[in-house]
Amino acid sequence: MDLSLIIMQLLSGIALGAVLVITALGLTIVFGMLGVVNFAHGALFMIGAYAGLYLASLTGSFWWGLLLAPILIGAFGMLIEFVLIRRLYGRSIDDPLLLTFGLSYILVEGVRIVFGSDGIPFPTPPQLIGVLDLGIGFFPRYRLFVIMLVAVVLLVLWLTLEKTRVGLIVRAGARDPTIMQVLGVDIGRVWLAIFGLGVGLAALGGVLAGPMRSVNPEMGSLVLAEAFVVTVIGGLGSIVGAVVAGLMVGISISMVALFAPEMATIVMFALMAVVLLIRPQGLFGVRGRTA
Amino acid sequence: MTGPSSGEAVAKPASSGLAWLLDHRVLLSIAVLAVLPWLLPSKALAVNVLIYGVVVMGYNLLFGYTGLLSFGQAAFFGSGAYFTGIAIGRYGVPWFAAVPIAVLLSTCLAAAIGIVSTRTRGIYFSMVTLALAQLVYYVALQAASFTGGENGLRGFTVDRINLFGLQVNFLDPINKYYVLMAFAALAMWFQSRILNSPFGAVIEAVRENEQRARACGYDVERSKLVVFMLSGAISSLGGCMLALHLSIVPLDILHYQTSGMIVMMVLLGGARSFFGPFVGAASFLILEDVISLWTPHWQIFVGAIFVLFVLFLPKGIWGTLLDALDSGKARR
Amino acid sequence: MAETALLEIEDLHAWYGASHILHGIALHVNEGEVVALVGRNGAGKTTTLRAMMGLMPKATGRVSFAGRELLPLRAHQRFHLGLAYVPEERRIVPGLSVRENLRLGLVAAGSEIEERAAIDEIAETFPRLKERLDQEGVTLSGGEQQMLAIARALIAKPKMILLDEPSEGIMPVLVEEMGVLFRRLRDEGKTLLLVEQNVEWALRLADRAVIMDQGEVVHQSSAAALLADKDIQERYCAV
Amino acid sequence: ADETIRIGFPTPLTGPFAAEARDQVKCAELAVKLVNDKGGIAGRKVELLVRDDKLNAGEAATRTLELIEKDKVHAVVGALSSAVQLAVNEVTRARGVIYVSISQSDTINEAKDFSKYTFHEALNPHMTTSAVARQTLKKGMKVAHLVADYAYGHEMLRGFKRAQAAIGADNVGEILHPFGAADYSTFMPRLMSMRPDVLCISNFGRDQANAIKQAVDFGVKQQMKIVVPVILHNQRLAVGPDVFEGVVGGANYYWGLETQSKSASSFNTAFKAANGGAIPTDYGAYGYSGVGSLLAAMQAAGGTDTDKVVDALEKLQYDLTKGPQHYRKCDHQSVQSVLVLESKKKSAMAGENDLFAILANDAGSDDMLRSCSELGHAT
Amino acid sequence: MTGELLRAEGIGKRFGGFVALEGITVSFAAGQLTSIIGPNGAGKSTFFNILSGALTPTSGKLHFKGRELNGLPQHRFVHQGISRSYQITNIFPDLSVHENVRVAAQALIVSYDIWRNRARMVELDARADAALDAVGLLARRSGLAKFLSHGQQRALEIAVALVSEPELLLLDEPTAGMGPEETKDMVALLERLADKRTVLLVEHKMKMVLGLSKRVVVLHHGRLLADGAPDEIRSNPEVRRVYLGQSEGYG
Ligand SMILES: Nc1ncnc2c1ncn2[C@@H]1O[C@H](COP(=O)(O)OP(=O)(O)OP(=O)(O)O)[C@@H](O)[C@H]1O
Ligand SMILES: Nc1ncnc2c1ncn2[C@@H]1O[C@H](COP(=O)(O)OP(=O)(O)OP(=O)(O)O)[C@@H](O)[C@H]1O
Ligand SMILES: [Mg+2]
Ligand SMILES: [Mg+2]
Repeated sequence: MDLSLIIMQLLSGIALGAVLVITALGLTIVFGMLGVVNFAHGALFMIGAYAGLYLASLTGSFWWGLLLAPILIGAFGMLIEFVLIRRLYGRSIDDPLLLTFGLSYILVEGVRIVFGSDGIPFPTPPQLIGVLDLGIGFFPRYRLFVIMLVAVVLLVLWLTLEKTRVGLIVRAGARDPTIMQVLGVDIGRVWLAIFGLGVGLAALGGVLAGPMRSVNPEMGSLVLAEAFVVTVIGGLGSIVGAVVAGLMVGISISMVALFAPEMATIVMFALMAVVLLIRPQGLFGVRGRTA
Repeated sequence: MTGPSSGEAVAKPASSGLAWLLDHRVLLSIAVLAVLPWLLPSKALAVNVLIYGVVVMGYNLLFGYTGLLSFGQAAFFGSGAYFTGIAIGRYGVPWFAAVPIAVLLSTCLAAAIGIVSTRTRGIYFSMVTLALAQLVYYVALQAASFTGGENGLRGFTVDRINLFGLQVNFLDPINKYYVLMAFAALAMWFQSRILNSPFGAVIEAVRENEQRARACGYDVERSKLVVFMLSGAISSLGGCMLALHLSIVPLDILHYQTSGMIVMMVLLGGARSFFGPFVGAASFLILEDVISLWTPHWQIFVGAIFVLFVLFLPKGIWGTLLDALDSGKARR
Repeated sequence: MAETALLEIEDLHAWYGASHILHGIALHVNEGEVVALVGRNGAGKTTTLRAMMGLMPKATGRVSFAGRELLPLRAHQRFHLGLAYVPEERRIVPGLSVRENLRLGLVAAGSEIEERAAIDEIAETFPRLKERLDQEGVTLSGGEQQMLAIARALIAKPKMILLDEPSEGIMPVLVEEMGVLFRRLRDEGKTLLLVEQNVEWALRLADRAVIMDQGEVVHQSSAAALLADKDIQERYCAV
Repeated sequence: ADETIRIGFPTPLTGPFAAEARDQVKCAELAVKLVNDKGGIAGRKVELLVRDDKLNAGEAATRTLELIEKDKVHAVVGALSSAVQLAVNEVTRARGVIYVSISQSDTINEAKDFSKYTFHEALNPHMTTSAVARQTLKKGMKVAHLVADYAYGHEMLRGFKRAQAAIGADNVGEILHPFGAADYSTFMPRLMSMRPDVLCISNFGRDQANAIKQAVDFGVKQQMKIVVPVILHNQRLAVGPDVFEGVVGGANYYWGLETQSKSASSFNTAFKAANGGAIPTDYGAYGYSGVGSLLAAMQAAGGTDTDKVVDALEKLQYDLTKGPQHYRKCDHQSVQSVLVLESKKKSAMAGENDLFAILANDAGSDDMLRSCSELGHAT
Repeated sequence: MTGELLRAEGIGKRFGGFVALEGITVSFAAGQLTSIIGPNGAGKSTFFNILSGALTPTSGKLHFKGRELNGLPQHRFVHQGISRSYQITNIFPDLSVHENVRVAAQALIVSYDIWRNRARMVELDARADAALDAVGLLARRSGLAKFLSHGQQRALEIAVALVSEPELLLLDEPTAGMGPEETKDMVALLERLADKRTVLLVEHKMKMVLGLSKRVVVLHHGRLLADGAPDEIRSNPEVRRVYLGQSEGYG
């Protein structure tokens, strides 16, 4: 087993991790800031892929799909928040979880009705077809693009949430909406924005994953489990945690694939079990804030 | 789930009709179950109501009464079924011995998962149970020589059983139903015992306020672990029933979607109500049965009903019904 | 009354679910006045404040503040009219530092107030907080949390402040200082509605007093008169 | 009696194989209709009772129980996945009900799961891999495997390795991937570093589509040929012609066979007539031949008497879609031809249904199968 | 004076770099009411948290009835005979007022028994009602705890601590949030309690503290500032400066 193989493997792990990070991020933001565990996240990821595909074929360009699908589905997410989730704040934390669980059934079946239950091909954008010779091996251009795009999105997101007043409102609003209202914040708008952002990120993940996998109604359910594992390892609500854990999971899967490939799925769960045994609140989670 | 449960926990002196009903909840529940096969469209469905009723009831102990939202109950449902099947098929254990063995082993599994998961709180608990249960799923998938892997466990058909010297044809749906009902009755009696016991009070205290429970002198971690094991034990009994009923153990039984279904059923019936799990299991299964005959898109209806329940009937069918009966009377 | 009433409540009713808590409250607070609202536990004092802030699930009647009708407004809009509230349960936001909790008092006020300067200023008033700016808010001692809650309400310089038992858990020297602070605020033209169980202290501070019982106003008069009333003394002040 | 003949048909109407299932239902209904049009069986009408098994073995077992206990069906045909088929088999076997399975599996033929009442109409992994290997492998070629880590994948791998050994091709490595994985990128660097001439991807459904797609993304096709044991009509549709171009795999049926086979052409014609001109798919054809062979046996037995029908099935010679077939006596496996197909380049496609080129249509014979004794049957 | 009940030896507690308590050595005799006062943030609640096992001290030892308590988990403290009320209300919101107290009473008797019928344990009902009566909440016994007003919840908090009949009762600002009348009742209750058991009381209401206690301990910046009879404390200039101020405390 030579070094170049290990480096290539590492790179595939990072690309895998990048998609995980972007989806887990949406989940963690919505949880951290609204206290909502969004079980429909996977379904929205899937819908994002369909929307991306549909918009790309409508406009004739993948790039429009990439840009518009997250916005459109994000807006749809706001609608979900406004019509359904909003009624549940202040009830037990389980309620939104259960509601979105039911919602995911509706969304998946809805897509089956509209687009059929078969997979649909999602062509790679022509500019990114093929592989790039890295000297030590070939790597798909598209995956390199995904890595870079995710890095940019992360940076922007982090700057807004940690460095601005908006970020403070958002973090506090999650924990105590009542006091935020008393302090003059229209918390409803904050909720809308956060949920929209989370869902938009899910959709972005979906569009990005589209050209790597075939698009089908079930593609979200697997992603959901992975995203959960990543968020839990990273610490629910922690953005840095999601990033670190996403890459960690991607790379471990990839490295395990080298030695015991059939264990690739289990390794994720095993990693989680180990992390939680050592730190029950996740790597970057804050103790006692879990419910 | 949320809000007070009215009149479900400790029965007060039988001053009202409702209180009388609650005092005799086990007997009444059994009476309802006894006529069930004659009310439902098929016997197989009735048996499923029994099985899922027991599984969900066990889960209700954890989720409804203790407030621990686990997404891993499928692990115990499945382990009960697998252990029963393996004991009978591989080791030739007679069925009546296989069931307690399976429950015992499943309780051990629950202890193992519980030790890790009850250390965590809130949503972490949900996620950890989900992940650990998935781990069980993958282990079952990999250990194909024991479990049959993806193909499921087979080869342990119980077709005749000896009931106190009486040879009974277990393939006959009615016989099967009443034999399995005895198990369900046992589970109900056990659950009722737990709820009425001093430990039932501890469970409530832990649900309401862990820190306070600790300051009152309860070992919260240990109590949660015990509940987790009791809940796993009851749910695993449902698994044993499934194995006896179907003569196969499908791998999907361990999948997290089974856990999801269990959660749905408890919600539909009414968390933290005694008979709710059976109502939930019955309504879910009937609904699925009826709608899936009518349209292949049954999931959209199941999803919608689920959403509507969370929004408007968070106490489920049975819980809401009990509330309606109880309204006007002083809450306990 | 010579002055104009800044806050005027008429026939205020409020409910928690089916239980009817307030039965037609009527009271007013004039601009620049300190009014003490006192009464037994469970009398409905907190409920009155919550109704004013828009935190009750159901409230009817008329509440006008600076000429605006409050009840149709949502809670955050009431803040923007210049109404601040210190809740009895303090509501320090978990996961945020003391400094961040203070910043929360400013987030909605827009950019008019310079954050750093405002925090410095308030930290002068509450030196205890100044030492602990970077600690997580909820790990403060009970009294410190109370100060933080008050500081957070004051930082955006509201017109009127609703205080729910501000002296609870505060040590005697500081209660005195708080009294001085409140008087200073009044002198600066702020209006205070003070719910208190430390009745004697509240009456010394206040211009007027309102007594509530079982969701109704049972007595209103000048604070001095109340303080002089033997019967009232007997019932509300002695320990 | 002139009671209708009821045939239970569990199939996954919901879930990832819903499209295949719907094709199966259409084809099964076609088979029933053709018989009813000719007056039924011994004057009795035939009725197909379709039930959604949700691709879940437990659900399938329950539905089958209902079909037997409540609907009193005379026989059961169907199931698409191996696990579901085995579950149905377990229920029918215990109750002595005839079951014609149309799911690919090696297990159901083995003595352990065998039942006198069970017939296997579908291909099995052993047959498909040997046919595909014969077409694609040559002596001295280097072969690598990417295999789904569960029974189906293991069976395919076993078949390939056996064929490979017979041909004299070299095995350079095998990678087991988790069943149902969404990402295969992590296996690619290692596969490429093995430098094989042929890559056999042994998995099913979405796994096949995703694995091929990602292999192509990594430039695998420039270095090696991709071969699959069963090339799936719907997965080819799901990822498009460019990805599948040049991939070779086995199949039970392809509509293009009509130019070579009379029965294929008449099956196509009947299907098109009943379904607005649509073509039948590979999995659809199983529905037709499964129900068709059962009805033919019932015809021969003159009714639904279980033992007589079993007897008739064992003796039956049928040709419904692609040439002569019969059930082997010892394990009830249908002896049939295997098609080897190659996915066409986009530019070479004559129409949207013109997906594959037929490389071979090996006539069925007993020696394509594992021997009866190998399967554990007394001979 | 009866024998020593509790002895703290060099107790210290740090939170990260912050020293909340340092070198607290103090002992309490059985059957006495002692008040612990001190400025906000002095470390009183932290000290209570250590005495009740909710926090483990960073240094020092606790001896209770001659036994060392270090290392015991929190729930064992109650079984040793130490019970506490919280400064910030901490009850079971969705249980009835009665059950709040009843479940606390049960803790000392049985936890894991699943064979007995809890409804038959009538002695618990009697004890719970007695405790509720003592704090004046008997009339609201069957309502849910969360429907009580703030002051009423404070009273419930005390009933919950009281019902386990501890040898050592730790009360952290029991009358905070209570009205004058309720406070009067509470003082009467405390007087009765002090006859029977050892009580440690944290309070800021000085009249009450000085009137009730036999002994007052003053904490300041995590250290012991003074310890003595109420009169000594009242006239201690240091205590006046950091804590009492001019008014000598309201309340
Ligand atoms: N969430 C609630 N649901 C139902 N009833 C409530 C709720 N909160 C308070 N109450 C009831 O409303 C009445 C008034 O409560 P409120 O909190 O306004 O009293 P208060 O005067 O502030 O008392 P305190 O001095 O104890 O804080 C009380 O009888 C209380 O039991
Ligand atoms: N978890 C923690 N992390 C950091 N500092 C803490 C933590 N808990 C308490 N403190 C600090 O320790 C000091 C002592 O707190 P404690 O609650 O014991 O005070 P107290 O004497 O009870 O005050 P009060 O009269 O206001 O209730 C306070 O300054 C507080 O901020
Ligand atoms: Mg109040
Ligand atoms: Mg304190």
